[in-house]
Amino acid sequence: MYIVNAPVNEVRKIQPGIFLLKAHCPEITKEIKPGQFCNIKVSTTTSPLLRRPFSVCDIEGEYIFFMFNVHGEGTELLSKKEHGELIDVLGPLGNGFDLDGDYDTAVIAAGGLGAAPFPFFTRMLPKNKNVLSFMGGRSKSDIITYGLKNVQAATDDGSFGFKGTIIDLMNEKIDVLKKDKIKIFSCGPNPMLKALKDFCDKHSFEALASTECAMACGFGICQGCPIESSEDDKYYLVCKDGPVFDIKDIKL
Amino acid sequence: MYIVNAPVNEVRKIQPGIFLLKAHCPEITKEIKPGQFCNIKVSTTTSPLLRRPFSVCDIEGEYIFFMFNVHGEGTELLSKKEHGELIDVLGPLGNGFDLDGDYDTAVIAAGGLGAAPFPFFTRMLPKNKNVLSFMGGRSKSDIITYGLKNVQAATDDGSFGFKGTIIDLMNEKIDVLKKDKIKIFSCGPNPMLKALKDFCDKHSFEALASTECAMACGFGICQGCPIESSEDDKYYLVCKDGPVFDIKDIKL
Amino acid sequence: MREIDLSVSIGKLKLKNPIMLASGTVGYGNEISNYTDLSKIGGIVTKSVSLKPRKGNPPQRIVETASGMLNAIGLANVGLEAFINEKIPFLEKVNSTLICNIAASTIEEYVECTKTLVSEDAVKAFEINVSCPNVKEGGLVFGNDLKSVGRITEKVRAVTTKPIIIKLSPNTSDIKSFAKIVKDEGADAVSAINTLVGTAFNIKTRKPKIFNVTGGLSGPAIKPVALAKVLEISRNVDIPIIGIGGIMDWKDAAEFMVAGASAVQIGTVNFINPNAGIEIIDGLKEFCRSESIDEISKLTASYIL
Amino acid sequence: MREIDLSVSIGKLKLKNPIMLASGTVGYGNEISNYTDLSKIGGIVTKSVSLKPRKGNPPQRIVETASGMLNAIGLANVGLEAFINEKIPFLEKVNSTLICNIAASTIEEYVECTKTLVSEDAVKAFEINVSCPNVKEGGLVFGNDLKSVGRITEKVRAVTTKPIIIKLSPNTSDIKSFAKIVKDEGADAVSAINTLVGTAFNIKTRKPKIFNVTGGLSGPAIKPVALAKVLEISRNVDIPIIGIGGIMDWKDAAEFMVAGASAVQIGTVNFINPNAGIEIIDGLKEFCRSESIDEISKLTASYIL
Ligand SMILES: Cc1cc2nc3c(=O)[nH]c(=O)nc-3n(C[C@H](O)[C@H](O)[C@H](O)COP(=O)(O)OP(=O)(O)OC[C@H]3O[C@@H](n4cnc5c(N)ncnc54)[C@H](O)[C@@H]3O)c2cc1C
Ligand SMILES: Cc1cc2nc3c(=O)[nH]c(=O)nc-3n(C[C@H](O)[C@H](O)[C@H](O)COP(=O)(O)OP(=O)(O)OC[C@H]3O[C@@H](n4cnc5c(N)ncnc54)[C@H](O)[C@@H]3O)c2cc1C
Ligand SMILES: Cc1cc2nc3c(=O)[nH]c(=O)nc-3n(C[C@H](O)[C@H](O)[C@H](O)COP(=O)(O)O)c2cc1C
Ligand SMILES: Cc1cc2nc3c(=O)[nH]c(=O)nc-3n(C[C@H](O)[C@H](O)[C@H](O)COP(=O)(O)O)c2cc1C
Ligand code: FES
Ligand code: FES
Repeated sequence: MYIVNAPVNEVRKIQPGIFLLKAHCPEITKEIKPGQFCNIKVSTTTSPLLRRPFSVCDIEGEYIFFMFNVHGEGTELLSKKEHGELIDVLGPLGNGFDLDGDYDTAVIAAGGLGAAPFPFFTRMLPKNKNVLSFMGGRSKSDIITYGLKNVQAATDDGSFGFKGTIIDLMNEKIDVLKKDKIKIFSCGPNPMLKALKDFCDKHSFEALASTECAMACGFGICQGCPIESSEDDKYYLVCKDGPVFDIKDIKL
Repeated sequence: MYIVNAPVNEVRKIQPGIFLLKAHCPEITKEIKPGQFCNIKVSTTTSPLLRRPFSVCDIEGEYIFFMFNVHGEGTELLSKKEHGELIDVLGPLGNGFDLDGDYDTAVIAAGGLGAAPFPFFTRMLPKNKNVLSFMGGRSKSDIITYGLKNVQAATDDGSFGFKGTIIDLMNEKIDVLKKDKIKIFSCGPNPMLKALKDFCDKHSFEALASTECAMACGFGICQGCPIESSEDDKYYLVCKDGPVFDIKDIKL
Repeated sequence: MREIDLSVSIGKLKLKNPIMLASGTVGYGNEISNYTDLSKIGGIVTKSVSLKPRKGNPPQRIVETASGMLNAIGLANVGLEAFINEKIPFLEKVNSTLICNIAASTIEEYVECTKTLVSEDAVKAFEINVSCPNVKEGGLVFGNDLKSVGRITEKVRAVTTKPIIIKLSPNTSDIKSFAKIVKDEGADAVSAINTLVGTAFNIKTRKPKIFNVTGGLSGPAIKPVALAKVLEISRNVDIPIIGIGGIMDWKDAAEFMVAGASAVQIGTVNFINPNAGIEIIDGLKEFCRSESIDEISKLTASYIL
Repeated sequence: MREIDLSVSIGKLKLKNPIMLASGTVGYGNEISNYTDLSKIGGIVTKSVSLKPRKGNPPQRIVETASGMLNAIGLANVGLEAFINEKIPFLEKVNSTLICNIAASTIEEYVECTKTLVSEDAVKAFEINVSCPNVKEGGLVFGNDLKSVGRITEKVRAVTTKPIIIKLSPNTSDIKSFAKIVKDEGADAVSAINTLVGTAFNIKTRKPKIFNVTGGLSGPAIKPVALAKVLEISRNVDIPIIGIGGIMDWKDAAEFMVAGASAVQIGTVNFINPNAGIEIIDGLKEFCRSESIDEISKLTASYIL
C-alpha cells in the first residue's frame, strides 16, 4: 500500500457532469484490481480535511483513471485540477471484485456513478466470459456507458432505455439471465443494492456488491465505515472488509 | 468600495522569491491611489479563512498589480494562481499616501516588501518632484528595485550597496537630504519605522509611514488592527485610519 | 406560489427575517453599509457597549486558525454616552431592528447601562454579553457561573420591559442549565454561542500570538460545537434561541434553524464577505421555495432525532 | 553538534520521543504499520477497551466539518479478553511504548479492566478515558463531573503501580480543577484533550448527520481550544500533560510543548497521513537543531507570558 504524490495528466469531461481524471501513479497501477479504491487528498490545506474515496475506473500503463461527478467541495476541487498539479493518492485499498467463479456471463448492475469501477472490470474479465451491463439512473444524463459492453439502460423517468429501475429491467429480462450461468457484479446506491439483494435471493443468483459509506481513513484504523453483517451481530468495515461483499453477507 | 471577482492575468516572478500578480479589476483601478490596499480572499474554501491585505503595487489600464513574497499558506496559494483563475478582491481600502505638500524631493524609505506600494507611487508623483529611493533588506536578495527610480540600497550583511540599515544610510547621506525640501514616504517592518521616526524627530523631517498589522476585515468592523496614538490614550485602526499615518501621530 | 414569509418572532421581538449581524462583527453599522444594504437585514446587534469607553487590548488582537480565528479585542468601545450621541443616530436610520449588546464588569454596571438605554426608542432589545470578567470575583467570567447569570438576568429584567436576550458562553458542559435559569429569571431569549476560549503560540519566541494570551475562537471551526449547544438547549428548555457560530452561508443558517434556532447571527463571515447577510437571506428564501415551506419559522427545531 | 535528546518523561513513564498515537485513531496498530514504522513512535495508545466487546454505533459514524471531523464510533472494540489474546501479541512486538486506554460505564468496570491488564508486561501505562457515559448516573458523562473523575482515579490507583494517565474532557469551563483532583488522587499525568461535543444536520431530511445525534469534534479546528486547555493546566497544576487536539505537523506539536505539554498525541492526522508521526519526529529534531535545543524536554512549558 502506497501514499503517492501523483501528477494529474488531465481531467476530461466524458459526458455532461461526469469527469475522468488521469494521473501518473505507477506504484498503484502495478497492483490495483477492479473494485479496489484509492483515498485521495484533493487539497493541501485543511479544507477539505479528509481524503475522498474513489474506485479505480481504469488503468493504462502507469496511468490510473478515476471517474466522478461534482458532488461537493472535494469533487469540485478535483474537477478543476490542471495538468501537472499533484494529488495525494493512498491505495490500493479494499478487496475488489473476485472475477473467478463458475459462470459464463458477468452481469453488471450499476446505478449512476456506480459505473465507475466497471471499465477496468470489463477489460480484466477473462476472455471466455460474456458480459451484460445493466446501467440505471434517474434520467438520461445519469446513464454512463463509458468503457462498458452490451449496455442495457433503465431510467426512472424513461428518458433513456427502459422506464423503471434496473431491477425492474432485470426482472423483465429474467429469461435471458436464467438461460446462462451468471454472476452479478454490482455497485450503486444502497436502495438499489437492497432491491438487488431481494432479487438475487428470489432467483438464487450469486452477486457481489460494492458498497459505499462515509470514510475517514479508508484502511481500517478509524472504524468510521460500518456495515451490518447479515449473519452475526457485528459490523464489517466497508473499507477493509469491503467495499465488495457477497451480497448475502450484508444487511442493506 | 467594491468586492470584485477578478480574473488573474498572470503571476510573474520578478526576482528570486518575489512575485507580481496581475489581475483584471476595472472597478478598483479606476479609484485606487498609491498606498491604499486591497484585502484578497485567496481560496474559495475556509482555509485560509481570512482575506490577506496587499498594497496596490501598480495599475495598468484596467489591470491591478500586487507584489508579494511567499510568507505562509495564503501567499503560497496566491503564487500558484493560473491565468483565468479568480481571486476575490475587496478594495480600495485605507487612506494612501498624500502626495501633495511643499516639498521638492520625495524620499522613499522601504524595507523588504515595503517596496510594494512604490512603483505606483513613483509613477503618480507630480512631474515637478524629484524622487530618491532608499531600499533596505537583510541581504542582496531582499532588495527590490522594480518600478523604482534613483535607488540607493542598504543591506544588513553588506552583500549589496551600503552595509547597514537604511536609516544608517540616510544618516550617511544626511547632507543630500538636508539640501532639498524633502518629504519621506516609508513602508516596512515596525522596527525600521521606529528608527525612522527617531531619525525624523531629530532632523525635523516630515514623514508618512505605511504600517502593517494583522487584519481580519480590513475596513473597520472587527477592531483587530490597533496602533497606538502618540498623543491621546487611544488606538487608531490601521485599516481605516491608516495604513498610512503621519509618523508623528503613532507610537511605534 | 405566494410570497414566503421570512419574518420570525423571538419572544416579543419581531424581525423581518432571521438574519442578524453579530455583536463585535459589524461595528456600529456605518463601515459595513458601504458593502451591503442594512435595511434588508433582520437585526443588527451592536458591539458590546460598556458604561465607560474602553480602549481595548494592545496588538496583536487577532490570529487566524484552521477555519477559524481568535480575537481578543478587549471590548474596545466608545462607551455608553458616545454610543447614544454618535452611533444611535446612524443606526436608527438604517431601518433594520437594533439590538444593543451590553458588557460589564459588575452586575450594577449591567443594570446601569440597561437603565440608561431603555428610553432610546431606536433600541428594540438588549443582548447581555455575560462572557465578561467579573471584577468583584477576581476576574472570573460571569458567563461560567450559573448564579451570576441568573442574578444578572433578574436585575436587568427589573429595569426594562423590552426584550432581553442573554448571550451564553459555550465554555461549559451544561449550557441547558444556563438557558433554564435565564428563562426562570424572565429573559425573553438566549443567544448561543459566544466564542470558545482558545490560544496560539509563536514557537520561536515562545510567546502567545495574541497579547491577551487567550482569545475567543469563532468561525466555521466552531459550527459543530455551536449546533450541539443550540440542540441541547432546544431539547431541554422552552426558550427562543438565536443560533450563532461559524455560519458562512444559507445552508449553515438553515442548519441552525433545524437544530432549534428561531433566528441566527452571523459574525466572522462579515469580515470575509460583508454582503453575506443578504446572500444568506436570498438563499434561505430559495430553499424555502424549493422545499415548499411557506413560513421560515417552521424550520425552527424541525429536527427529527 | 551532538545528537539531540528527544526522549521525554511523563512522570515515571519514559518515552523515546514525545510523539504518541492517540486512542481510537490507530486501531490496534496492525493496519497503520503498512504505512509507517511504528518502532520509531514514542508511544501507542490503543483504542479504548472495555470489559466486554462493543459493537459500536450504526452508520453514519463520522462526518467531516470545517477543518475537523465529528465521530461517534460508540467505543466499538474487541473487549478485554480478545484484546489480550489477539491484539497485545502484535503490539508488544512493534517496539514502541504501549499504553492501554480504558473505557467503562461504571467505576467498578474501570477497576476491573485495570486489574486484569496489570499483569500484562507489554502494557506500560494506562490512559483512562473518562469521556464515557456513566450508566449508574443515567448516562451523564463521568468526565464532566469532578467527583466522579476523582473517584475513578482513586480506585484505579489502588490496583496498579503502573503510570496512570487521566484523559480529560474539554467540555468544561474549569479543566484545571479536574487536573488538580486527579493529581491529588495519585494520577501520574493527564491527557488533554478528548474531543469537543458537536453535531451536524442534514437540512433536507432534518436528521442529524450522525446516527448518535452528537459526536466528538477533532482535528485542526479544535487546536486553539486544546492549546488553551493545556496552558490552563500548566499554569495552575503541577502535573505532566500530554497535549492532544488538531496536531497536523511538527509545528503544531512544538506549539503544544511550548504551551505546557511533555508529550503529544496525534489523532485525526493519522487518517490523512498515516506516516505523520515519523514526519513530526523528524521535523521536531530539525527544529531543535536550528534552535540549538539539545533536549526536547526543554521545550515543555517554555512559554513566556
Ligand atoms: C469505496 C468507495 C468508492 C467510491 N468511488 C467513487 C467513484 O469512483 N466515483 C465517484 O464519483 N464517487 C465515488 N465514491 C463516492 C465519493 O467518495 C464521494 O462522492 C465523495 O467523497 C464526495 O466528496 P465531495 O467533497 O465532493 O462531497 P461532500 O458531500 O462535500 O463531502 C463528502 C463527505 O461526505 C462523506 N460521505 C457521507 N456519506 C457518504 C457516502 N455514502 N459515500 C461517500 N462519502 C460519504 C465523505 O466521507 C466526505 O467526507 C466512492 C465512495 C466509496 C466509499
Ligand atoms: C496594509 C497592508 C498591506 C500589505 N501589503 C503587502 C504587500 O504589498 N506585499 C506583501 O507581500 N505583503 C503585504 N502585506 C503583508 C501581507 O498581508 C502578509 O504577508 C500576508 O497576509 C501573509 O499571508 P500568508 O497566508 O502567506 O502568511 P501566514 O503567516 O500564513 O498568515 C498570515 C496571517 O497572519 C496575520 N498577520 C500577523 N501579523 C501580520 C502582519 N504584521 N502583517 C500582516 N499579516 C499579519 C495575517 O492577518 C494572516 O491572517 C501587507 C499587510 C498590510 C496590513
Ligand atoms: C472580532 C470579534 C469581536 C467580537 N466582539 C464581541 C462583542 O463585543 N460582544 C459579544 O457579545 N460578542 C462578540 N463577538 C462574538 C460574536 O458576536 C459571535 O458570538 C462569535 O464570533 C461566533 O460567531 P461567528 O462564528 O459567526 O463569528 C466577537 C467576535 C469577533 C470575531
Ligand atoms: C475516530 C476517532 C475515534 C476515537 N476514539 C477514541 C477512543 O476510543 N478513546 C479515546 O480516549 N479517545 C478517542 N478519540 C479521541 C482522540 O484520541 C483524540 O483525543 C482526539 O481525536 C483529538 O485529537 P486529534 O484532533 O489529533 O484527532 C477518537 C477520535 C477519533 C477521531
Ligand atoms: S474508513 Fe476508517 S475504518 Fe473504514
Ligand atoms: S482589520 Fe478589521 S478593523 Fe481593521
